Amino acid sequence: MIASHYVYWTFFALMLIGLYVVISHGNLLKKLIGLTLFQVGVFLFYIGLGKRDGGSAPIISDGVEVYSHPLPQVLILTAIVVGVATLAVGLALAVRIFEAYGTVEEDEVVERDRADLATGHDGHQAAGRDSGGS
Amino acid sequence: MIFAVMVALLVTMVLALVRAFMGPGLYNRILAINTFGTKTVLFVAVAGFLFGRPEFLDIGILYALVNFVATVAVLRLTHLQDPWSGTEGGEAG
Amino acid sequence: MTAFSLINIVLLAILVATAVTITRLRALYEAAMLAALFSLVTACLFVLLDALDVAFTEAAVGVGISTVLILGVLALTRSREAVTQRRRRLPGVAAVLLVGGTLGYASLDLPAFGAADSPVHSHPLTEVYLHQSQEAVGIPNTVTSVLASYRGLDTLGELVVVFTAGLAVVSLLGPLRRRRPTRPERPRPIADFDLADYRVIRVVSGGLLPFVLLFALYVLFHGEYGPGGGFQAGVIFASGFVLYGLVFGLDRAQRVVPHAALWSLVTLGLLVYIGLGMATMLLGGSFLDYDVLAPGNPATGQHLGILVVETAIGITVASVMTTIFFSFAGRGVSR
Amino acid sequence: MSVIEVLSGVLLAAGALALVSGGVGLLRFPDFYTRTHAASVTDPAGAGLILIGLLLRVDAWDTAVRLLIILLFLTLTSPTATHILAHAARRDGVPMWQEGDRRR
Repeated sequence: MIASHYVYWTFFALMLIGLYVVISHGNLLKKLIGLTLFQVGVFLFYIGLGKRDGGSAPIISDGVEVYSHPLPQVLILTAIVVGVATLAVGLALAVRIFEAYGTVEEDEVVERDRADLATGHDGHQAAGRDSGGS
Repeated sequence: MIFAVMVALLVTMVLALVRAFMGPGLYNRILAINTFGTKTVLFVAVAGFLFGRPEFLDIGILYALVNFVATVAVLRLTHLQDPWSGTEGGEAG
Repeated sequence: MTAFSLINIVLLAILVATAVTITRLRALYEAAMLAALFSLVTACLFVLLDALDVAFTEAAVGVGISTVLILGVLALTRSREAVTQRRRRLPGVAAVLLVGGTLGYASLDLPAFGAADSPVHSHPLTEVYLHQSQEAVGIPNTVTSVLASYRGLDTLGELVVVFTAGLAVVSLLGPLRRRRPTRPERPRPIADFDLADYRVIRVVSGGLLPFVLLFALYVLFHGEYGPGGGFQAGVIFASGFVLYGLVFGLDRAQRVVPHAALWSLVTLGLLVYIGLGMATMLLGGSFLDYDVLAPGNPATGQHLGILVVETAIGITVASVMTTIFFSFAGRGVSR
Repeated sequence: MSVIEVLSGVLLAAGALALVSGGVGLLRFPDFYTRTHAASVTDPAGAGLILIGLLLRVDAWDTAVRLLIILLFLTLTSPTATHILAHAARRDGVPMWQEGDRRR
């Protein structure tokens, strides 16, 4: 069991480390790094399912008989590029949040929103004023 | 023989990795990561020979290029207050 | 123990150790650099797992683009993380235990790693993709033929997602602004950073850059016979521009590719892809059925279709990635 | 065993030795600059030796060309990177190790 499944378990461990960072860390940029860790875990899991013992890359050539499966590779290949594009969207959001609130810590952002609610300000206006002052 | 080289590569990778973890500070880590990058280029080359399909060395070329891009980016972006323009300076960030 | 499993175990251990260290580091610059190392190791592991095309993409994306983006955003915002509070740890640990338990339980049903009789390898599609594709499509790299021919519609969808993400970044970070002309044209090194430093980087990257772009073209057109293709080529092309922008300043990089041209290229790639699909429909086939492109000789038609599609993908991916880089870079300048 | 194979084996062994010694130096040397020394000397040397060792085992010309391109890129980029790295560190005031200091 261990000899045949340890690879999958390591991939799961990577996913879980990423998941922990995403949920527990408050820094938005750290969360995005955690998200990429999680992503890589999933990518490796897909590719691992397509791997075959003694197989070779699925580029047909003479003298090679056993190939790994090309389909997971196609799916992950496109997923990586889509992944970096969505990472860029997340980073852009983080930049905007920093400009509005002056911080990228989730707790501080929430706290400031709460304070704005308590003083009766419209959240958006207050945020705009704050960033203007800082 | 090639397998022995592979083992030496893996040992060196682990050594560089320990340096990257220990630091201290930014520069030791950049140095360790840069060295590690060279090892990955060699890894790809040696793995091609080890598993009998050496025609896929294109990946090694890409790693050599990308490794350089990463080092330049780290130095550039950790060093300037206004990171993108390169015209106005500031102290190290 | 075979050579494969030894290398595999070492690389996996390196990966997990790096991931744990990344979570523990509070200096985010250093965490981002370790993330670059992480993706290099991942790429090595992809090589080991026979996924050469994926290794290509992962190295170019993970090291060349996403690291640069993360570092750039860190330069724009704060680069130290606050201490994680104790009360935040509990939900994370709970989620990890829950998901980990589920995954661990489910993994008992997974086939052994690398088994030849696993459902993946005994599915009839394996035969189609690996062997029948040699007659039907006729190119050795089955990853390319699956990507561009068998699953062409799916790839079109992915390309639209990339396009939309580029659109979202530009709308979040504002349009690409033209720089004020009062700025000095040549990037001047900052006060006490010796000029010689910059000269070395400039000469080496200036000499390297043509090779990067040439290499991207090679990857694009060699994708039928070896690892490579539109996505990889696009990303390599973009990382070449990133290198240029980093070394020579955003100003000159934007003069090489003005943003109007960049946006036309983004849409051009997508339109060529969809246009090809329309053309095959007009010629009497179904959407993206390349057989009809060369009547009586389906293999030639497939070659032609795959080449056009890969080029379209390369154009769109390269220009979207460059647009994203310029948007982040322009943010720093206009502040 | 032909002469070429023996030669290739010797080159590969020398390269592996250079790599491992560079790794040990990177880990054991006391400060950043000495570590740069260890890494920057052994990196291109080890890489060059190993790549030339592999080159001797190749029959196909296209593989040989790829190996040569990798070698060219590595010999160009690796010293450049370490050079600017050391320069930037010096400018940033990373302290130098003196006899009797603690290891950093």
